Amino acid sequence: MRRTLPIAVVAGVGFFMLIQYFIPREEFETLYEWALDWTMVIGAFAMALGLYSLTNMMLNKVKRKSEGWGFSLVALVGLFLMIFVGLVPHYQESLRYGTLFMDIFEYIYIPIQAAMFSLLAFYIASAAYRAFRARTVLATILLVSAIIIMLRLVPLGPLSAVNQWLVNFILTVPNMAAKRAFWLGVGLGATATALKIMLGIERGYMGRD
Amino acid sequence: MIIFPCSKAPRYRPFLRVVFLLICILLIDPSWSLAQEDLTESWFNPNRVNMLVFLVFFFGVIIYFIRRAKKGKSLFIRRIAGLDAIEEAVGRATEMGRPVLFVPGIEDVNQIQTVAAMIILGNVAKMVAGYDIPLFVPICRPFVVPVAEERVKEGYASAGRPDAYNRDNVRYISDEQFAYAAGVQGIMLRDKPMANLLFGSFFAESLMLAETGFLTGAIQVAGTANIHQLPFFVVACDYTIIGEELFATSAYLSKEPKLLGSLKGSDLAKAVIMGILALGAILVSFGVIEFKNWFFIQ
Amino acid sequence: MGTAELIWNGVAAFLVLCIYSFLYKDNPFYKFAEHLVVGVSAGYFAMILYYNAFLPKLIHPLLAGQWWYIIPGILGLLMWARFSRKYQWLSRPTLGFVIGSGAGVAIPLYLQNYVIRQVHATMLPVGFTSWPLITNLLIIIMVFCSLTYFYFSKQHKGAFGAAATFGIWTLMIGFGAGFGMTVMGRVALLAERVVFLRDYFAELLSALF
Amino acid sequence: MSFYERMMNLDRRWVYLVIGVVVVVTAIWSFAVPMYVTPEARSVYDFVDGLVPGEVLMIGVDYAPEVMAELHPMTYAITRQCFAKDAKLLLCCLHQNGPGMVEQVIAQVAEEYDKVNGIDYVYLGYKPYPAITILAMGQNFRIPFPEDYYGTPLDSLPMMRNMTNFDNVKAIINISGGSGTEYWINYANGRYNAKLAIGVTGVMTADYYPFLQSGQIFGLIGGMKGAAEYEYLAEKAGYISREKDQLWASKSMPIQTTTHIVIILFIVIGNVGYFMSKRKK
Repeated sequence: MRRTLPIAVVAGVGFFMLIQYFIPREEFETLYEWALDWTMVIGAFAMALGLYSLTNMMLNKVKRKSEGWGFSLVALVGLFLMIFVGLVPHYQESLRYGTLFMDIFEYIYIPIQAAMFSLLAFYIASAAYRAFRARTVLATILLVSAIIIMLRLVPLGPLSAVNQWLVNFILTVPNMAAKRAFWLGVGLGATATALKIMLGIERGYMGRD
Repeated sequence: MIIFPCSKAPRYRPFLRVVFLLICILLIDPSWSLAQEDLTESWFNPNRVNMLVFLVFFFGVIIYFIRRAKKGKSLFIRRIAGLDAIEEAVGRATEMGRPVLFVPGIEDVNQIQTVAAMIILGNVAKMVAGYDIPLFVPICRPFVVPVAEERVKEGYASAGRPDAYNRDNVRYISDEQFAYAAGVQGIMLRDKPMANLLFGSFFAESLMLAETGFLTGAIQVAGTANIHQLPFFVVACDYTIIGEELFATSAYLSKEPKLLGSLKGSDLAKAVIMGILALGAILVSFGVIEFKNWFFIQ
Repeated sequence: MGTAELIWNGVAAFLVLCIYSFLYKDNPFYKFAEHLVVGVSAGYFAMILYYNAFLPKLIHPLLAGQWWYIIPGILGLLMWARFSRKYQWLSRPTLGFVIGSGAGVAIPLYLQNYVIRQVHATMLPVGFTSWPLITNLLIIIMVFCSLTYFYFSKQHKGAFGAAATFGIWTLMIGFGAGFGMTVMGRVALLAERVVFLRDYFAELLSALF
Repeated sequence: MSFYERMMNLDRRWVYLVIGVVVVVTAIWSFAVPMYVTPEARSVYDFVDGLVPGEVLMIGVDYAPEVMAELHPMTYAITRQCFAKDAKLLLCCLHQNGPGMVEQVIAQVAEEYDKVNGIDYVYLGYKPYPAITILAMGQNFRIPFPEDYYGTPLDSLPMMRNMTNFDNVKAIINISGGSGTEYWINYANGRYNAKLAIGVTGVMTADYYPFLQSGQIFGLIGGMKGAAEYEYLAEKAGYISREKDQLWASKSMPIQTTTHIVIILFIVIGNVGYFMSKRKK
C-alpha cells in the first residue's frame, strides 16, 4: 500500500496524460483540464510548505542567535512585510500599480534582482579570460567560435562583412546541427526516462518502505 | 526495414504483430488520415498518427531491450567518461575528508531532468555513505525536498549506513533563482566542499555556481540538458556531462541491467532516425516530399 | 522626479551598490541585500500565488459547489504528512500525481518537438551544385556525427570514433557560439544598471543643488 | 613570476575593475554605433505592422526583473507599435516575478495611447506552472484565467466576449528570459498550432534558430541587439521617439561594443601569456 499506491498513481496519471494526447474527445479534454487545475492547487500548497521551512529555518537562527542571525531577521521582516501589505488592502487591490506592495516590488526587489543578474557580466569576463586558452583542440574550437561571435558587436570596417558572414555560417550550420543532434538525444533520453518512471522500473525517488 | 526484431523475442511476437498490423491499418485506411472538421466525437486524432507510430516503436524497443537485459543477456555499453569523473571527485573528497555538494538544478520535480538528477543523487549518496563526510543537497523547489530526502536516505541504507543520514544536510533554500544561487555560493565558501556535483536543469545561475566552485578549488562535475548553460559548465567545470549523457548517467550509475536496456533502446532509435534522415534527405533532393511531409506534426 | 520617488530610487541605488560590493568580497552590505531579497521575493510570490491560484482554483470553485476540487485540496494537505515519521508515506501519492502528470505530458511533447520536428526539419535537399545545398549537406553530416557522439552501445573507435570526434567538435562550436551570444545579454544587464545609477545620481545632484 | 606568467594569472578583480570602469566611462561618454537589421527581427516588426485595427495580438511576457534590460525594450516597442496600429492586445505573464512589471508597461503605454482596459487590451495576469497554463489557454483562456489580473471575470470584459482560445488571436509573441519559450513553442505552437514569434535574451538566441528554420516560429528578436534593431525600425516609422526617451536598447549598444572589445583583449592577453611562457620553458 505504502509503495504500490504512489506507483499506481504515477502510472495512472502518467498514462492518462499520455493517452489524452491522442484522443480529441470532449470528456477527455474536461478531465485533462481538471488535472491541470489540480496541479496548480497542489503547487500552491507546496509553496506554503516552502514558506514554512524557510520561516522555520530563519526563526531558529534568530532564536539561537547563531552567526548572522540579524540577516535572517532582515529576511523575515521582508517576508512578513510583503505578506502584510499584500493582504491588508481589499482583494487583489494590492497587485495594482502604485500600491505599497508594488512599490516595494519595484524599488527593492527589482533593483536587487537586476543587480545580482548583472554580476554575471563580470563573471563571464573573468571566466572567458581564465578558461579560453588554446590548450587543446576542443578548447581552441570553443575559443575561436566564441571570439568570432563576440566580434559581431565590434565595428571592424570592411572586415565586418566577412565576420558577419562567419557569424551567420556558425549560427546556421554547425550551431544548428549541434543543437539538432543535442535535442534529438535529449528527446530520446528524456522520453526513455519518463517511460521508466511511468512503468515503475525507475522508482527510487519514492523511498524504501 | 524490420522495425521489430520479432524473431528474437518469441513471447512478444503475437503482441508486436498485432501492434504492427494496427499501425498498418491506421496508415492505409484513408478515413483515418483525412482530417475531420470536428474531432470532439472521435476516439483518435488522425493528425497524430506519425506520433503514435513513433511512440509505439520507441516504447517497443525500450521494453524489448529491458526484458532482454532482465533475462541476463549482456549488453555492451561504452564507458561514460562522466561516471569516472563523479567517482574521482567523490573519491578525492573522501581522501581529503571534505564534504560533497550536490546541486539538483532549479526546476521542479515534474521535470524529467530533475528526476534524473534525483536518481544520480541516490547513487552519489551510496558512494559517500561509507565515509564520514557530509553530503550537502541545497534545494530550490519545495517539492524536490521530500524526493531528495528519500533518495539520500535510501542510498545510505543500501550502503549499510542508515545511521549516517543527516536530515539537515538536505535543505530548502529558496524558490528564488538568485537567492538560491547565493545560498549555494554560501555553502561553497563556508563549508568548502571538495566535490561539487551539479546535475539537473540550470539557468543563469550556472555560471555563478561554477565560478564560485572554481574559486574554492573543488573538483566540479556538471551535467544538464539545458543547452544554453552548457557552455559555462564546459568552461568552468572539470568535467561536463552533455545532454543525453545526463539520462544515460542516471541509468548507468544504478548498474541495474534493466535500466541499461533503455540506453540500448534509444541507441537503436538513433540509428533508425539516421536512416530515416538519410532517406528523407535523398528523397527531398529528388523532389519527393511526401515522405518528409509525413513527419509533419500539426 | 518627486521627493518620494527620489527617496525610493535612492533605496534602489543603495541596494544595487550593496550587491556590487560582493565583487570585491563577501561583506555585510551584500548579505543584507541578499537576505532582504530572499524575504521579499518569498512574500511577493506567496501573495501572487494566493490571489492567482489558491483563491480562484480552490476556494472559489468549492464555494460554487464544485466539490471535486476538494481532491487537490486533500492532495495538497497530504504534503504536510512528511513532517510525521509515521505518516510520511501519505505524502507520496501527491508526489506521484505531480511526477506522473509531468512524465505523461512530457513524453509526447519531447518526442514531438525534440525528435519528430527536428527530424522533419533536418530532411533538407542536398547536393553540390549550389551553396545552400552544400550547407544543407554539411548540416546533415554534422547532425550525424554529433548523434554518433551520443551513441552508447558501441566503442568510439576507428571510423565510428572519428565521426564521434567530429561530432564533439561540432558541439563545441555550438557551445562557443552560445557563450559568445551570452556575453551580450549579460553586458546588457550591467549596462542597464549602470545607466540607472548614472541617471539617479544626475537627478539627485540637480535636486540638491 | 615572469611577466608572461603574470599576464595569464591576473587576479579576477582586475578583470572586474576594468570591465566596471569601461562600462561607466562609456555610459557617460556615448557614441553612435552602426545598425544592421537581421531578417528574423524584421519579420516580427513587419507582422505587427501589418495588423488591421481590431485584430488581437497576444503577448506572453515571461521574464523577471533581472532580464528587463534586454527584454523590456521589446515589450515596450511592440506594445506601442500595436496600439499605434489600433490593434488589440491580450497579455499574460508566466513568470513568477513578472506580473507587476507587465502591469507597469501596459498601464503606462495604454495611457499614452488612450486605450481602455477591457476594450482595447486585457491583461490576464499570472499563473504558476507555465506548461500547464499554456495548455489550458489553448482550450480556453477562462480555464487558467477565470478572471483578469484585476479580478474582473473575463466574460464581463467586452474584448473577451468572442475570444475563446489561441484560435482567436492573430499571433502570439512570447518575450521570455528562460524556459518559458520552450513551453510556448512546445505547447502553443506544437499542440495548438498557434502562430508564434519570440523575443529572447542574448543567451538563448542561438538556441532558437533551429525553430526558426523549421517554421515553428516566424520571427525572432535576439537580445539587446535584436531589441535595438526593433527600436531602430520603430523609430524610423515614428512609433517611438528619441526625444521622449523611448529608445533604451539602442542607448546601451555603445557599452556593448566597448565591453566586447575589452573581453576579447583579455582573452588575447591570457593566450599570449600562455604561449609565451610555454615557449620559455
